[in-house]
Amino acid sequence: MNYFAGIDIGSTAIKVALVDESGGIAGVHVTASGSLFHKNAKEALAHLLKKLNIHQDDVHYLIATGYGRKLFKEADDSISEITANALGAHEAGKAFGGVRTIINIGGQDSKAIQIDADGNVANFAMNDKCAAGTGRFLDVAARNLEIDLEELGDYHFDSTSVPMTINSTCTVFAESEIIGLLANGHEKGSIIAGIHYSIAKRTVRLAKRVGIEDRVYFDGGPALNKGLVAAIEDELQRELVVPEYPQTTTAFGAATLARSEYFAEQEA
Amino acid sequence: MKKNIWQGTLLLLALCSQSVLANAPLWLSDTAPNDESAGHQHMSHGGPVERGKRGVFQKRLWVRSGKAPAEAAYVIPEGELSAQLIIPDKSQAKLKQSVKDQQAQLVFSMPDEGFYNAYLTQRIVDNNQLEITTAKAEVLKHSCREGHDHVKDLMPPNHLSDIPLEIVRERLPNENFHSRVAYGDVISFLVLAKGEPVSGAEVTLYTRSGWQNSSISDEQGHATFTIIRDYFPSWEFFESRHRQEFLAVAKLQRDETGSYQGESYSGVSYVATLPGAYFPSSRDYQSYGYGLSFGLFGLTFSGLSVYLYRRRRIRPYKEVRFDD
Amino acid sequence: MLANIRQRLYNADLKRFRFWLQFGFFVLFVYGGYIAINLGNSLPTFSCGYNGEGRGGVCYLLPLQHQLSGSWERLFSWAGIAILQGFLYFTLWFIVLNKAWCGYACPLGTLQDWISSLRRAMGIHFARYSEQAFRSLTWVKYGLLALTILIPLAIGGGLLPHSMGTPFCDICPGRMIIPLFTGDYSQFTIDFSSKSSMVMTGLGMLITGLFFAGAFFKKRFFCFFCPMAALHYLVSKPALLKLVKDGSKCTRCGDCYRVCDMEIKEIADEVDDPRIMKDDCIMCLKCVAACPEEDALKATFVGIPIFKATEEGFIKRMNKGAGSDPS
Amino acid sequence: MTRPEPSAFNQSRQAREAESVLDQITDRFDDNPQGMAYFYDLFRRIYCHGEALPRKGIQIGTTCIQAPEELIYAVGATPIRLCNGSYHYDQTGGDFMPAKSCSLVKATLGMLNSENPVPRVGELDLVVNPTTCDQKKKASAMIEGMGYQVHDLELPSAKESEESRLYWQRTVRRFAVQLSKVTGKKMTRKALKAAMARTARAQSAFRTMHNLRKSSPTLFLGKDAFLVTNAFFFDDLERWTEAVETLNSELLQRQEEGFQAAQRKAPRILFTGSPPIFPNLKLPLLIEESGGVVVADETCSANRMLYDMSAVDEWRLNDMVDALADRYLKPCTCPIFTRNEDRQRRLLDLAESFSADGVVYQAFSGCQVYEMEQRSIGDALSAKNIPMLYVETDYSPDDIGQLSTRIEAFLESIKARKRKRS
Repeated sequence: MNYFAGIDIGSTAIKVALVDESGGIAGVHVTASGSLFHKNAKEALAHLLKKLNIHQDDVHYLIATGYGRKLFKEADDSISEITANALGAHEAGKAFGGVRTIINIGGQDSKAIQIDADGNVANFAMNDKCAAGTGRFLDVAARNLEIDLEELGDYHFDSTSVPMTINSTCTVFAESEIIGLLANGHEKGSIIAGIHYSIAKRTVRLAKRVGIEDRVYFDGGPALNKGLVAAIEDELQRELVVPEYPQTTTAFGAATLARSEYFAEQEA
Repeated sequence: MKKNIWQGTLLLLALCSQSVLANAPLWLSDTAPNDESAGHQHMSHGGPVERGKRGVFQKRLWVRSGKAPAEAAYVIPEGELSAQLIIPDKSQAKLKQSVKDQQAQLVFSMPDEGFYNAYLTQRIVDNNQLEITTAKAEVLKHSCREGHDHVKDLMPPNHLSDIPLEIVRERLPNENFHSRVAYGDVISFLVLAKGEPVSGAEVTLYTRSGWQNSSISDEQGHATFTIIRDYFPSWEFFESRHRQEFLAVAKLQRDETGSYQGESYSGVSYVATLPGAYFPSSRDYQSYGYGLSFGLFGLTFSGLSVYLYRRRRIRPYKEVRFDD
Repeated sequence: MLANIRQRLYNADLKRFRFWLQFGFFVLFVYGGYIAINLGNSLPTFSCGYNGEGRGGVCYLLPLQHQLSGSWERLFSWAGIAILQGFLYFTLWFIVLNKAWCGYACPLGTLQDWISSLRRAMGIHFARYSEQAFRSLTWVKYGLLALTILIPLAIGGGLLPHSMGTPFCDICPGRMIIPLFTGDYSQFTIDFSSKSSMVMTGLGMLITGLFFAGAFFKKRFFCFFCPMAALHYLVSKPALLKLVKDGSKCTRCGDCYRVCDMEIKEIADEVDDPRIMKDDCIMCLKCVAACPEEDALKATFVGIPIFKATEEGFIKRMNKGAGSDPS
Repeated sequence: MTRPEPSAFNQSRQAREAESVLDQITDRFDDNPQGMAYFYDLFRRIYCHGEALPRKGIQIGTTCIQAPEELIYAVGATPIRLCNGSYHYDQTGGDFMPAKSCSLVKATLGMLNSENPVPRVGELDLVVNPTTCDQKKKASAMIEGMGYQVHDLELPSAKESEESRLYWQRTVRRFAVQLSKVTGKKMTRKALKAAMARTARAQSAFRTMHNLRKSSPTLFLGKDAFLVTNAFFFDDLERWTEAVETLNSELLQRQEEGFQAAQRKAPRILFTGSPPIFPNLKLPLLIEESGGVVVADETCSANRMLYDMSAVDEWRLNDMVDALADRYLKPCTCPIFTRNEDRQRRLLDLAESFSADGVVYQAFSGCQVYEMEQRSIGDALSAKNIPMLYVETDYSPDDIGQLSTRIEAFLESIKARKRKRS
């Protein structure tokens, strides 16, 4: 059996995806990037192969993407995560009847991508340097509120009162603003909802810049956060398509490309 | 037919004709006797014409007698008459003679560009003198629509070699269809007998008002005159295209004996007449002095104003200008 | 091979070429008559009819005014045909060279160029109109054209004295100046024979004076008011010689505007309409020579480019100016 | 080439910045043209070892391309363009300008303000500051505060109208007078004509190089082209021209040999927006490292500075000076002008004639006019379906990771387009 791997070495997490000849997902794995990109990446891949007990040599083509892609010399090739994400979303989106717009919120950036019918990037926009409206922003918020990242969603829906408005877009200032709100005895739920809405607002502005077409696909770690999804859907006034493994879409895209590249080479 | 009419009227006019014959030669004028007949005419380069079928020019000439073109009478000539016409290509053509309200007229059409010569020759015996008078008119047909390329070839004057005595006006230096005889011009006549230049003929020039001057034709048959100014209107009424007729008369007495229509004669007096038109000279009303001074004024005025404008722009407004 | 010739053509030194061509035309129109050249009397350029022997043809405006001054009933009969015929000949002549008649053939225009080069030699700066002045003055030629046609018509109707038969010729400096070159100064007079002719000839002499001063300070001073130019523009559509501009290539650097004797701003600023020849244009093609953008400006004859802007040619020409000792 | 021992000066941040960029330019790419050696060496000497170039006459600093250099040469002085690209000076200049303002202006101020700046500008008898964007307008007072004599070259804010044209002509004439005052030399026709001829020669050399970039496959990379035009800022005019002419002859030879400086399918990029000024060649380098190639540009550090040539009808002083004025105003596509269709047309023409696959639009954060024009330009390009990547950045290297992602994604999308078309 032949397998093809895509590895997305992101700022916060390393995602590995494995597809078989048919292009179906064989398995995925996610670990924290930590400080040693390269080492962790190799371990993550090894770990996944071990779990699925696939031999190293059955993986015929490996494409790296994400910020760490250049460092990962083991890869046969590397592409930018934007293209990879587009491909992944295109593939995964077929199940939902095809998608043309992608919103991706990563560890330290957020992107909006518009793709054409064959999954090629038509247009894309990216947040500028600062981490506002990214995964990192949620981390910080969660830490301040002394709750787990996973709980954010639940709090969002538990909140009885109207969402607070978080005015400051900068992560650092937002931090102090949140603390201030806590001090004034506001309930966590409404604060968290406020945070979600402030992120949603920024993300939607980004999406509008590239132009929104029929179904909107939402991936990246934060897509696991139901509260945020709800907030974005509310801002966008559309339903979002959220995949089963939102974190690994990019890696999956890389893997899909790896597969097609492999067959292309076979033909040549 | 026409002849009979003239014969008929002959008696009526016997008296006056006597006097006419005595000292007033016949000549052909294109000045209409009255406004009624002038009405049909319009000015062309060759004087007044009427327009016939398809715009072809018609020239009408009146038989007149008398010296000063201003007063000369419109008459019906007596005696034996013959009329001839040469057209620009030097061939002969017929012309119409008629009498209309007591005036003898010659009419011919001028289809082609150039000079037409009309002749009316009269023979009369009077106390055994045979008088042969040839009234001639030289008429120009020209319209600018025909262009001006052909002018040069058509300029030289024509004449007939069977005319007893004929006057030919010689051309002015580089004369063309547009040039006009003006005050101060010197015009020269050539006197021909049967086409040959004759000397000793007495040629007299009558200007419109009757002023006259005579000279005798030289060996080559030339006689020259200077046209004088005899048109003195006040400025408002001055007309630079004012057209006047002059009349040139040549006389030659020969002692030839013979008989004509049964009457014998002991001498023949040949008479030839030729009218012409002359105009005010441009020198009378055009001024170089004023022209140049106007021009210079325009030049200096505009030049100076530009200069001053530039100086003004440099000084008060501190406009930067480089002088090199 | 052909491309090679083309390239040489495009890099040509227009200045010199134009000078000699203008000179040739000047001789043709002012002295041509002496060697029996006669191009008829419907020429779309100032080959002055008052220049007796020498003229190689006659400026169309003279016969036009002459014909129009005929009586009205005649205008609507055979004379009308004659006028149409004359106009047809005029148009046929015109469409060959288009307004290049002004820039290359017109003796009066050439004379003005010579006067300006005198000015240049004297180191005096040329004058320019302000934009407002330009916009308002550019209508004068149409006014003059209207008068040139209406006054003779009025005469035909007996509304005006016959002595105004050729109103434009009366005030056209060409009437005085061009015969001068064949030694005929008889036009330098004022005609006192009637009020109207006195006024017209007086005006004529004033304008002649103005002409010399104007042409000295302003390039092509008179062309700006020339009714012939206006008449040209009215029939310029079918012309075979054309001035074409490709706006997409244009950088609006204004080099063409800078060298334009007629101060036509559109040549630099218009980028949408390829038909760039304006009513004041004299088609001297200096703009094409001064354009550094490949293909941005070109002169075409029945569609075939005969002279077009090339970078190489521009650099050659301008450096000729820049390299050589200042003159 | 032999590299001398790093001097004590070489330890300074500015020099290290320059060093690393130069190494990147020279070492990360194979087969750089031989003709470039002159320029590599020049930049090492000037930027890394802080050598001072010998200059003719007094030196006159210019903060923008709008200052007519022919006039400066005509009075026997030498123009030096003060626009600076180093992050180090960007930071030191931060004291003068608000944090969010344009790096270029900040860097220029920083350089002028520092003790012994590099490149060694030496004694400046006059600083000409065309009043283009707000930040440069305000800068002139600050430069004066540093003890320089500043001449404000008043630029109209619209260039279409005849009034503004005349206004600018007046400004330039006044500038010429000021120059003769400063140098004590009269502006003569001969001198100006000669100066114009020299610049024209340099320009035609540039144009040749420019046109050589039309050929596909590419003959040489954009980073080298930028280095060449950057050298024009401070290098001796004649020497620069000769160097470019030798480079051109080499490139012509390459053309005959059918040489390829980049992959045949490499996306051809048209670069526009804020000027890449050494050592800030961040974006062009990123593009070409990720497999793209910059085939043309529309920036005031290259094309806009050298492309347009002036025509004169009558070679007299008045006409020459006015002609120069026109050449520096009329064709300028700087976004500070109220209307700027010219820039769109210029970009479209460049994209077409250089068969560019995409446009990269750099805007220095704080350079509002470029930021504002981004949208209209983008629309104009997409109407002709040319993709554009708008990048807002500054001199700081910290966004390189993120930029490389964007640029690679952009190049990948272009490749995908091309594949789809074929």
